[in-house]
Amino acid sequence: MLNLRTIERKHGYNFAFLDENTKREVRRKTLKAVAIPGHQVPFASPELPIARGWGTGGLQVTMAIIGPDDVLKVIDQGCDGGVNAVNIRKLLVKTTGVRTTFATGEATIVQTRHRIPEEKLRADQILVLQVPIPEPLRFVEASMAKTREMHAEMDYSRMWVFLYENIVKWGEITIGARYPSLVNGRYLIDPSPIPRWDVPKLHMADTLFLFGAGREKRIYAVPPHTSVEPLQFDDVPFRVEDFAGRACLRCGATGTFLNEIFDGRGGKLYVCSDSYNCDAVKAKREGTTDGGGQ
Amino acid sequence: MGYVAVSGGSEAIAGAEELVKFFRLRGGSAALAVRQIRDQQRLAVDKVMGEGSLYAPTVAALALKQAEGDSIEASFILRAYRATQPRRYTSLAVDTAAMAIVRRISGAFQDIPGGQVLGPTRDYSQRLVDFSLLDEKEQVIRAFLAGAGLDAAGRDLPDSFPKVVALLRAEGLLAPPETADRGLRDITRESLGFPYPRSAKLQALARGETGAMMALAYSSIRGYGDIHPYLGELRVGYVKLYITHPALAKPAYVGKVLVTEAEIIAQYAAGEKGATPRLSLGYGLCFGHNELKAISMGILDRTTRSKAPQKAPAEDEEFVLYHIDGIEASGFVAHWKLPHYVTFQSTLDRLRRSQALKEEAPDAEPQDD
Amino acid sequence: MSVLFEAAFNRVFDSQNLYRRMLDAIARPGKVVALPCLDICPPSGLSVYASGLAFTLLDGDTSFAILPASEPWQDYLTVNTGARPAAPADAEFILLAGREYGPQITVARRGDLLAPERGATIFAMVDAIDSAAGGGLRLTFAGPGVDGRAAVSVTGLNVANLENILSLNREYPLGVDCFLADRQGRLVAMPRSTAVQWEVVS
Amino acid sequence: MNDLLTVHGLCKNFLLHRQHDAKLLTGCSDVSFSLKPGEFMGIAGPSGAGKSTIIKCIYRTYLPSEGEIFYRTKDGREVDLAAAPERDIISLRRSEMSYVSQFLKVIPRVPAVDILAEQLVARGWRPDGARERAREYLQMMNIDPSLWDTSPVTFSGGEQQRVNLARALITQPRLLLLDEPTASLDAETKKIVVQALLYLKKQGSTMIGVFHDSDVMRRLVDRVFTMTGGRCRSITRMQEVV
Amino acid sequence: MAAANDAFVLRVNRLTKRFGAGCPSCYALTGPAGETNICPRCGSIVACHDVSFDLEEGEILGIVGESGSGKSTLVRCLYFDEEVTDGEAFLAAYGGGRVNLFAATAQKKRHVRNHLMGMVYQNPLLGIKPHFTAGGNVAEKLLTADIYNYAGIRTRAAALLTRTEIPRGRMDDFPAYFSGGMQQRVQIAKALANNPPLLFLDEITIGLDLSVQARVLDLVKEIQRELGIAMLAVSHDLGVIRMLADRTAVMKNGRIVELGLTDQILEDPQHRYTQLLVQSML
Repeated sequence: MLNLRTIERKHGYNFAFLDENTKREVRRKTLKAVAIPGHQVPFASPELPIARGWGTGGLQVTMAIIGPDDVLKVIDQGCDGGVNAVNIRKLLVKTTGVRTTFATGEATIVQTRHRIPEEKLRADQILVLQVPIPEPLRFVEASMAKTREMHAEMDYSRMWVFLYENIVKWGEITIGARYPSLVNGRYLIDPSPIPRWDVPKLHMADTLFLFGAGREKRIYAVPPHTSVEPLQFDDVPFRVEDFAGRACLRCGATGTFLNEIFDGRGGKLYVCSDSYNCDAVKAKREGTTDGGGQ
Repeated sequence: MGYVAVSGGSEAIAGAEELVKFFRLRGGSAALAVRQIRDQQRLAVDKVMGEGSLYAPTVAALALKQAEGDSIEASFILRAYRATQPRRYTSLAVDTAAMAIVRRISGAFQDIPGGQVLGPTRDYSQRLVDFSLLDEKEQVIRAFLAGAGLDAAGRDLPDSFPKVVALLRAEGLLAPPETADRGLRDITRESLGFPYPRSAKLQALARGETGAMMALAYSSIRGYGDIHPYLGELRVGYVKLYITHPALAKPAYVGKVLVTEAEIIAQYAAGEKGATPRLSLGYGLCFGHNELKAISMGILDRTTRSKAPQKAPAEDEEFVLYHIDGIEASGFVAHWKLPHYVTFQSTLDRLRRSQALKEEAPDAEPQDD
Repeated sequence: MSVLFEAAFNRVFDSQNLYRRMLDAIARPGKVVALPCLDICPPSGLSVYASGLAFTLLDGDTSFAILPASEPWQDYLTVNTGARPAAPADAEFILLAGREYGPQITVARRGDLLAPERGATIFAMVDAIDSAAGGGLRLTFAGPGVDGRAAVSVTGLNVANLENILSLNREYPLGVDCFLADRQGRLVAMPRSTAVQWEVVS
Repeated sequence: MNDLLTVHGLCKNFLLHRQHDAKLLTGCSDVSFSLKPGEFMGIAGPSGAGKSTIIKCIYRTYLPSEGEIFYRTKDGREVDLAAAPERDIISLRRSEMSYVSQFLKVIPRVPAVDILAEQLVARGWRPDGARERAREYLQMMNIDPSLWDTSPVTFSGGEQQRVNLARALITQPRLLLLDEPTASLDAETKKIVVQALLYLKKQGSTMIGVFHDSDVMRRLVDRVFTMTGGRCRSITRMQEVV
Repeated sequence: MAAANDAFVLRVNRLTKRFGAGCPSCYALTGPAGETNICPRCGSIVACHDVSFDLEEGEILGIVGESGSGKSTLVRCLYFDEEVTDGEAFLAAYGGGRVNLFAATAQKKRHVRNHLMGMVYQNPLLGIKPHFTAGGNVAEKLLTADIYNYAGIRTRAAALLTRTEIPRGRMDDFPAYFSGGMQQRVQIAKALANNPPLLFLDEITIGLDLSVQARVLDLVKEIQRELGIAMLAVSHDLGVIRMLADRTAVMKNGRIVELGLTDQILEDPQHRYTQLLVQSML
């Protein structure tokens, strides 16, 4: 139902780009995703003016939930200034006019690719993750029809054997990001390709996490206060990335996820992946005020 | 260190957009008129309409101009535009037997009732570079248009041609059309599981990328699969579109569109045990004049109904439908251009640990009994 | 038949506002969420807030049923959402007058293991919802979205209806997801993932 | 009643289904006898007289058509072998009743020592002890030690038959049914077999045997049951036969 | 028919499996009497009908019959690979033997299958995954039975593979490169991994060399003796049944026509069809 009253004449599109029918479809499916934590709900994913695989799923979810009073933060790889983050932010601002921020604490909606901010998120915030491959079982089974059956029967043994054989071959589970995790003791999810570092942040959080995969047409969710357990053996525990003994070159922080950069002289530098957090820590250390707003 | 810059993304993007424009125009020639593209690059326009899944020749031509001739990019622009358009009506099923024929051939029979109509085709022309096109004089064009070749364009063709497949059906050689699934599912409005309903499968194929579909169809007819097709009939022409008039509740004519239709006759239908052996039909229909796509679609429609226990790629419906969409495929292939340093960091962390473990104990076998 | 088309309901912004509150509610079962005031006039007996929930999620691609059946309510929702009326066993959405015993709720869609999301969504109209202890039904929730336990008091919900809904949810992940909306605009969600204990408080 | 086994009115008919009709064959009819604990009875008669039929009916390889076969178990119960549930038969076969024919039926490739040992393992023995006892029996049966760890399928007929007997004897059955166990054995082997059976008899086992060889029979049995055409003709003390 | 016995491991009552819509005459018009399992009226296939039996601890029950007799369908129904049309099955180890397995939900059936049953298919590749290592295959069965200790899984997999004569050095190789007999032994090791009280064997020696057949059969007997696992062994080969089974049921056109001691079935077959079967064997 196109409502002519709500079209922004300037660009000819509805509020938040999607037409209301499409939004309702995404909304209905998102509610089901929250009601069945970790279950991938198929939805009719519309085309967007952003390429499939470049964050369309996250955008569709954000467009379906966002309102004029929201404060939006968009990050890619933890960084507010990354080209893809900028592009997505521009599209959302153009079609909604909402206020945006770099400051994690100010945002009501955070759309992100590959990271969860270091700062603990609150109950009044929603984190929307862009998901390229929603299917954790893709490691062991390519067909979506078959993986759907495996989820139906909670048949995750092949994933487990994959991990077992990883250890046999490499002495360690080799999955870096998108570590398969069991939600609410029932559904295995791909927590989008966040690093292992961020997986514990999903567990029993205060925040609602929504996952959108546009190209693969799936939405799933981790509600607040919901268990998210990375698959692990009793005697080979899940481990996050090891940054022991390293600190951020810019802000000096330890205990954050670091990017490794070749310095061009054969050495390596380490910089925080979460750019806002890095700025905030640096500002605090230097005694200047935090310049979060945009 | 491009990605590390915390802000500046905006400027970089704006600069990149500027450069795109510059590269398009820097040659100094006159800007292309959209009408020129629509008229003279008609096959490119048709391809973009088909893959972009919207019959809008002018917008498609504009998209081609904007995309500098990159047909996947242009299809993407058209598809994204389509996604914002309201859907007010659903057309009634078109009757391709009543198609206003531009071209019509059959590979299965030497002659067919109504005759073979060659129409505009390069099939039998040598692919030599035509240097005369380097400089086409306007008066020559005008003289050509005023003179020969025009009267042949369908003036004395009948209004409708009998369908080859109808003849085969009448003789009982071809399986009757499936009646089980007559519902119309809109794959852009509804998420479906496999196997797809037929209408949804045909929609997905009709939106598919020509090259991808051709490759899969080729793999099947070359030997990865057990379909041995014949081209029952290929038609290019205009079909009339009707909708149900909302007030009068009867069909109302809304316009005509150019389509290409291919009917692929394949070996015996995998029917019930004991049923009469019959040929089966694969169906292809796409916007505009795109013969490769229509034929590929017809072949894939048939291959994906294969009941073979060991399925070749082109016979696996999920495999075919998930991989022929040009917009989805190009998006994901291209997304590797996006920064992935966080996940790569995570991968490196695992790799280093595995290397360290190997160094500590090269032949370690965790827990032997 | 003349049914009012609610022109004052803003299909873009009112829907978005209502939706975010529904999302908040279902993400936190047991949390009492306040719904915004709506400028609509549903037919007698049909609550403004339950209608708002329906306006937010229903459209021509969906189907709904009303329990117990009510023609004026059905016409009102059809005209304002475009959704198709359907039998309770087929409907994606069920509007339940919580006080009235609606035994047909037992046939509601629960989805199947391949597609549990096909389970119905129920909008239950109740008289009052309160996070503080009060009369009526005392519901205690646990499970995803709930930090430990959460309790709400509900009046105007027939115990048999509650039992039937809980019985639909006996075999997770199959089941229905329920929104309870009272006459003052308070909303509580009870998705299938929630473990519910209840007692009648006099 | 102190009898270990009482056969009463045993009949066995075979109904052979053919293309359009069925043919009734008589195996034995109206057979009655009884056996005291420790007794060894031979069954004599021309070939085709139904000697094996009786033994197979007792073992329930044949389903008796009429009559009763009362057997008193170790724990004093009386079981009608003609009618007992199959599970009871299986359990008796495992614990106290054995049958030896002239054919050795074993899974190929299983070594002789294991074929014997598994009988004991099935009765709850530990594998080590069972193999030790198996070797003793192979020794007693005069099987060359170099053969113990190979499969009897490759053995000569005489060796196979000795393994076959050893397999039955090692369990020290209370009731042993012998169906021509010495057929086609050479004199030397027969002697070994006879000694082994006498040894078992001394241990208190009760036995019924069909022997085509009257010399062997004479050295073993206490009584002879003579059959012609499926019917009992006489029961005689062995001494009288001699 | 076996007498009622309360010490059963598995009890099957009146199992029926029909493929097709069915009609009121399906059961009357099919079966050994009509020599068909296809209903002449509606074309439905009555794969199994009115099949009942008990299986005791440590017992091997043979099911013999030609192809199309319904014996494999029976096993597939009991392992939940197929949905039954009618009938009940009880497992002593599940719900005290009082809960009809067929009425359980898909999730419960899966649990029963993972924790209380093992299956060895005729085609080893149905039971094992050639792209998992031999050890990984055994691990899979342990993992589905909720055993999540890596070292423990390793140890148990090594022990089971040794038990089934897979050399220790091949534990981390892919069965895709193993011989048929070796694949079959990996499958048996996998089926045994969770110590199931009940094991199904579906034509496990078909397509194997005679000498390999013998090893597999011996392995099965040994496992039965040592672990006391009850087994249901389906085969069209009377020789295999003779070696393995204590009791044997003969199936024809979806019905059990005769059930008795294996040697009695072989030497004194009662039913016309069994006589034919035995004659054609000898």
